[in-house]
Amino acid sequence: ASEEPETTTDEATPSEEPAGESEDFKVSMVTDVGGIDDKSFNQSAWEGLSAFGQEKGLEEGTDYRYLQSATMDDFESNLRTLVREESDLVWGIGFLMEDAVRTIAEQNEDGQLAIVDTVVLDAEGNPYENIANVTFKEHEGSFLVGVIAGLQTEGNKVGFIGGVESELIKKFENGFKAGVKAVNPDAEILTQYAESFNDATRGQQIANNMYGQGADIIYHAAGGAGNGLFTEAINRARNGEAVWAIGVDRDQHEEGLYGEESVTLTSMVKRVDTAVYLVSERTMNGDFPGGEILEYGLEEDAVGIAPTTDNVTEEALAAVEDYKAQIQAGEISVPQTDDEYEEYLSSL
Amino acid sequence: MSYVIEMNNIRKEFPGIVANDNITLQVKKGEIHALLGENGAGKSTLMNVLFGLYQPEKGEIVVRGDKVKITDPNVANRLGIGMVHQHFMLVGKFTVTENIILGSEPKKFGMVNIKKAAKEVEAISDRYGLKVDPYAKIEDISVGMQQRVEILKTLYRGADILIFDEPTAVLTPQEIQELISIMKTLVAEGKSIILITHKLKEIMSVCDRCTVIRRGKGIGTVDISETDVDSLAAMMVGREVNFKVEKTPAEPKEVVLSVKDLTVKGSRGVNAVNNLNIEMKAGEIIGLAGVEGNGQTEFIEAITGLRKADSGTVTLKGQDITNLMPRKVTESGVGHIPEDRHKHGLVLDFAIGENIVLQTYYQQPFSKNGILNYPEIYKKARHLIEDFDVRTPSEYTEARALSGGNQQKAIIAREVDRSPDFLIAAQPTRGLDVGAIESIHKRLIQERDKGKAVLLMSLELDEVLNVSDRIAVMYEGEIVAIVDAKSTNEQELGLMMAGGKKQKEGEAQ
Amino acid sequence: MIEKLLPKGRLLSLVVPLIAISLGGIIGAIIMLISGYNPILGYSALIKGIFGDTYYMGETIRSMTPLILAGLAVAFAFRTGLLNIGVEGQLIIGWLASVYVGIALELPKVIHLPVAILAGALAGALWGFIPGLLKARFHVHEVIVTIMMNYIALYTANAIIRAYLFVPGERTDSINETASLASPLLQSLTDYSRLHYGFIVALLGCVIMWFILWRTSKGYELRAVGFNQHASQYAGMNVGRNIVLSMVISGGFAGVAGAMEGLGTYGYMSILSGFSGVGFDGIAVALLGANSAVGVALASFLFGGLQVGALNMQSQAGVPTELVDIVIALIIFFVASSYIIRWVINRVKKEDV
Amino acid sequence: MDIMQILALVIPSAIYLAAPLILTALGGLFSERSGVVNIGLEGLMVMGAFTGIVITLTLEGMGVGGASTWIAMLVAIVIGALFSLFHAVASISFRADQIVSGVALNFLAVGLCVFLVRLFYNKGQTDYIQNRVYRFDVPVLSDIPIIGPLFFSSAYITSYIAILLAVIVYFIVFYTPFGLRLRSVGEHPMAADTMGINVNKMRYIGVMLSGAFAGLGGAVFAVTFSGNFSATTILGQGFMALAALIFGKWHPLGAMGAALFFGLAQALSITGQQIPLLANVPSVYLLIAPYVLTILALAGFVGRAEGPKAIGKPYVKGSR
Ligand SMILES: Nc1ncnc2c1ncn2[C@@H]1O[C@H](COP(=O)(O)OP(=O)(O)OP(=O)(O)O)[C@@H](O)[C@H]1O
Ligand SMILES: Nc1ncnc2c1ncn2[C@@H]1O[C@H](COP(=O)(O)OP(=O)(O)OP(=O)(O)O)[C@@H](O)[C@H]1O
Ligand SMILES: [Mg+2]
Ligand SMILES: [Mg+2]
Repeated sequence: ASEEPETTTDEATPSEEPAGESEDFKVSMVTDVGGIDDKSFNQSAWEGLSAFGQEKGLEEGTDYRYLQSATMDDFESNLRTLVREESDLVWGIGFLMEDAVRTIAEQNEDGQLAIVDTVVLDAEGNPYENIANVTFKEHEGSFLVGVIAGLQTEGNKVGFIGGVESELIKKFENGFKAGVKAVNPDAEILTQYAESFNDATRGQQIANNMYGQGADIIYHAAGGAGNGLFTEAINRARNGEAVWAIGVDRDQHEEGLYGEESVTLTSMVKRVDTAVYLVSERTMNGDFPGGEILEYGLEEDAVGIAPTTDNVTEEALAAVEDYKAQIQAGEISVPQTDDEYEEYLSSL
Repeated sequence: MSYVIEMNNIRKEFPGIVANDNITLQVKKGEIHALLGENGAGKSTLMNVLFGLYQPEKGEIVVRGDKVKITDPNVANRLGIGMVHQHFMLVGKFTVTENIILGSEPKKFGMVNIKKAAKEVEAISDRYGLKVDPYAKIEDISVGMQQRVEILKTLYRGADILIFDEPTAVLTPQEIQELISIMKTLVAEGKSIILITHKLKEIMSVCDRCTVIRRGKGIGTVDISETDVDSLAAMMVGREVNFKVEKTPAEPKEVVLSVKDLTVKGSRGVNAVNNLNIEMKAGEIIGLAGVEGNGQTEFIEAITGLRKADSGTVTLKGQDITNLMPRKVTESGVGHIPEDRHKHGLVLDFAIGENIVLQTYYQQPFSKNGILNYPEIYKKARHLIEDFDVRTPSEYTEARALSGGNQQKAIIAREVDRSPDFLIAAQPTRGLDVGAIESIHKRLIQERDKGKAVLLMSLELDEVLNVSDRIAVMYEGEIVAIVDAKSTNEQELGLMMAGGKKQKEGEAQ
Repeated sequence: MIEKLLPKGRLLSLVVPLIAISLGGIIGAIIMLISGYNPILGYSALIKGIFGDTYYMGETIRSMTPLILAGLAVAFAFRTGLLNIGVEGQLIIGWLASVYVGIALELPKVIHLPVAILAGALAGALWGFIPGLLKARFHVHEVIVTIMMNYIALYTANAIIRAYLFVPGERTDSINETASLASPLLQSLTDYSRLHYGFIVALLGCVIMWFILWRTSKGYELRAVGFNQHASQYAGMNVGRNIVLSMVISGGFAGVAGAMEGLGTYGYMSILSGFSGVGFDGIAVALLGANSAVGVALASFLFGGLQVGALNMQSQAGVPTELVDIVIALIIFFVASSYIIRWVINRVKKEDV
Repeated sequence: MDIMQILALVIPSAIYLAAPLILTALGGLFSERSGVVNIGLEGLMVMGAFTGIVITLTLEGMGVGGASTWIAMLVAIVIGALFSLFHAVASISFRADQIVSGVALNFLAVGLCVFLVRLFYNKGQTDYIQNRVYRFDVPVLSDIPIIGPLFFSSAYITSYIAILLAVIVYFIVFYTPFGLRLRSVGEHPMAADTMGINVNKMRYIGVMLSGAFAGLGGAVFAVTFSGNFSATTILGQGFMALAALIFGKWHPLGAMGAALFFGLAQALSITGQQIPLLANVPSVYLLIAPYVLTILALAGFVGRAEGPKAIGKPYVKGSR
């Protein structure tokens, strides 16, 4: 079976690499406990890896594959299994894998690892030569959906629901708030964390409170707890209330569907797939970005708004394009932390 | 054939034991038929077979001339067989009526028609003079009352063959008299009764015939009119039994325990013991007589630290032990054979050996620096098992697996062995056969003769009269009389227990 | 041969669990077959993932470590008639406390490490003390209180980490080397598994539990209270105090389980977005091990082994790890139903005769 | 926010949060009243949630539309009852320790459901259902001042069903022959046996009813709140239901009250973070408040809870 894809592989390989190497190329990933169908970054990463594999004519299960972690305990074992199978590139998906990736990288200096959403540093604060660090400018994407929210809110009140508070989720929050304020300085922004990425009822109750207080658009970065946001928004929309939800990570149009319509205003997509694809391709071409800290943002189309834009006004779409250009041009520096946000506010 | 019940050649095995080995029992219509045998002889087992709780390995059952298979209690009920079990089969949280109608409830719109049921219960209870409150909760009524509920259960179902398994073991003399008259009414109506009891006098007074079994085997059936107590006992045990308790007159010495103005609240918040005063001396057995529920239990619990005394003092050999923790009470020299051996007396899941050190496990030589010394514990156990003739496969056997009589012997061994100055024996022979009773009485007297004070609480007037030196009668939380055991009799005691004579008379010394 | 040995009961109590395990495995195989996986491939991968090489064995033992202690915690309380569903919370608090001591103190290893473990034990004990006290004092059912205490532990630990111990990566700093159970030696012996010295602590835990229960007079009391509170009170034991003590010791074991994670496997504590699950597995481990020290150790091996092996089964045979959960459930089912297995064995024996 | 606004947020959400807990606790009540401990409520809810979602998705695929969720809930009742046989057979017929078999059931439920999701959909969690149970304002009643907005507005019909069922269960358990027999079996099985009641049959019924109710509880949770099924859809709700059952002293209305109390406490803790007065209170205090409140309530006024007497012990004919 291993000979079969040989020809296609050769054709598909754009580079001048010797055929032998690409044929042997193995890439794999370890998912977080969510698994490859978490409708979030694990799924997206696997989509990227699958697309890469298929395009390069690799065989699923042998040349490109994933291992799922049942608990946090499994990260290290899984990473290790893959490194020991001589995978040419092993992905750890999610910042929770930071320590596991570090350990494995230290134990296997020949191994090539990549991690998503965080930067792995050694004791001296330097990156490891055998780890590629892939991060995203979620704040930039969040800024854009903030712009939409700021423009489309009718009551001048919007909300943000976070999962469990962390540096990463703060990027979503502050980017979003900055976007809202950029277009609508008077808008009030409610924020609350669900203290869970799973509990839909908490998400729903928070959304209920926010909508109840007059917020009409809520953005979430809360994983499964965010399901509750859509539940609440649909309930209210069906009763004739004009409320919206903004999805995260991928196009969450589906979650918002009720009948023919969707309460999903738009979503902030984070193209983990793109990043995974790009880095895998570089590695296959012999250009493993070990020791680098890659930041994917608007530039690479790795963050942005979802393709489904049915519910977004023309005006808002235009504004999004405008701000996108400004950010890319460096005219706006989108805040990531609370402090940066304060600074940003005072600069407005 | 005038037999209503014939159990022919019944065999019932339990793992490792043949409980019923080819037993035959024939009961005539309208008679009271006694079933007699030592503890563990197989009486309850035989009756459970008749009632459909157990399936026999062999043998046939004929009811009113028809051969039947009694596969479960429902079948028994349909055949008109009702059973009052040795251990009551009552749900404590249910009312009298609920217990009676359980399983065949009158309905109205799919709901239990409790009103109608209660009326019926009242009607039956009036008819047989049972006097129960249909709405009372089982856990709130006396044991005697509970037994009437058991009887009502069978009558409600229209039973005309009634099995009574040791019904009198837990009753007061008055209640026994009432039960006997109830049984006579039932028989007069044409019902038949099988009565299991260890009390030979009862058999002599109410039964028509008696079947005796020993170690699972049928010994024979005799007409009561043609036999007497001694030959019944001999038939049952296989040897002569000495009923007269052998003892010398007491030689009371110094006061060991003195109780002054003791007042104790019962579980329901009212005073169960009221200003009680008593003194007990070394070298005597004081019998505590009284109708159940007159504060005897609370009195004993207060002495032993299991219940808080509200006022008054308890002094043991000059030391105030009022409201001490149970451990301190024990350590100051009180032994206690508890009324309920399964609840208080034993940890049934522990080995007999472990139960033997239930109060002393933390002391030398059983423990040293908090570490148990098992060899010592089991050595002690072996010693006591032999000394007190506890029949158990070994000292490692779980207490649960012993018969009631042997469990009781183990408890007595434990309490007596600690050599307490003051020994409380609460209902020490309840439910035991004559052989076991004999040996327990001997032990109590031995303790007295060693110069200990013994408090014997019993509902059994016979026992109180035979074993005690003085008898204290308790009524409504007070000691209403203290009499010399030799100079009183059952009638007089019964009267005092019913509150008949308030003034203290016949006080010894 | 078996005929001769069976009546002795000892062999039977060994044979029954083996039959139960086999039955669980067989049904698991049938499920694999039905759903299109190759059971032989699956199980050989599973077994290789447990015993396959030193690395896997190291991982199995590592994953057993907290399971044993969590199992001991549940079993200990059970012996006194208490159902401690709060092992999870006690573990979290123990984890936090041990990591805190590991970070905050600077001591020589011989002192620091025991102190850190002890801190975990004390914190877990405190978490067990509360439901114990409420049970003894107010007769509040320990099941509810321990469930509630789990959530309180989770949120409190997260808040404390955020407020006082936070470093980037959503976690605390790493503990000082002097408080670490990690062992380069063990790691190198097991081909870089995360095996740490915690397994010694866990085995010691088994011995301690056995010793307390069966060799001390306090253990005698605890067991007596577990079986019959009335008789214990009659015998002069303080029932309430024993209930509290039992929960405290139980919580202590759970806290040490947390310390094993904090000082051994991880070396820090993360902000938890949910329960670790070890505490709940502990319930199964304890009951599977019949609440005895040896039983808990064996059950942990079964549990830990299967969970570690499941990863290999996934990666080599493609069988989802959930299958192992199913097999574990079935094994527990059959072990618990050993009455019926014994019954069948007796039947078979009778027919042979 | 003024007080009315807060109440209007908190009380309706307390009521709707309580629904799955009430249903599941009622299930636990049937089982435990018959003498069988049911720590497997969690697993039964998982099964219910799984069934609710999978059936809804399937029916939607067949074009059934709005009725899908309701049919799915009915199917979840049946599947829950069937699945509970695992616990029943082990603990009643095979005399397994009831806690052990409940724990086994929890493991089995999560493992099996996720395994089946993988088998059916080739992924670890399902898609979202399109038809859910939605909130509505009860006609007429919701217009009553004060009471209307609090108790009859933005309510789920499932909440009213749950409350109604609690009342019905109360009548069944305390006023019907079935209830009397069920309780007798949990209190004193041997007594029940001598009265011709088939103890094991009653216990099977009790456990299967617990499966039915917990299955419904899980399904209600899934089709109202989460909208899809994954391994983390049911996380501890079954244990909370068990707590509600004990808190409510094994009484249907007590369990309902306890579930409502939990709902209220959680709603307050979440809403509390939006109340300006409490804005400066560290959020952890509000997060743990529901659990601390429960413990205080138990210690303060509820106190001793005694379960059915014979609970936890398999019934063996003739043993004592
Ligand atoms: N459930 C049981 N399991 C095993 N053996 C039993 C069981 N019940 C009774 N036996 C055995 O059957 C024998 C007869 O017991 P049974 O209860 O019928 O005695 P009994 O004559 O009623 O005694 P008692 O006078 O104390 O009531 C016992 O010795 C015991 O060995
Ligand atoms: N559950 C049991 N398992 C094993 N043996 C039992 C069991 N129950 C009773 N036995 C056996 O039954 C015998 C007699 O028991 P039984 O309880 O009838 O004695 P007893 O003296 O009548 O007690 P009690 O006074 O409590 O009625 C004992 O020898 C004991 O070995
Ligand atoms: Mg007996
Ligand atoms: Mg008997």
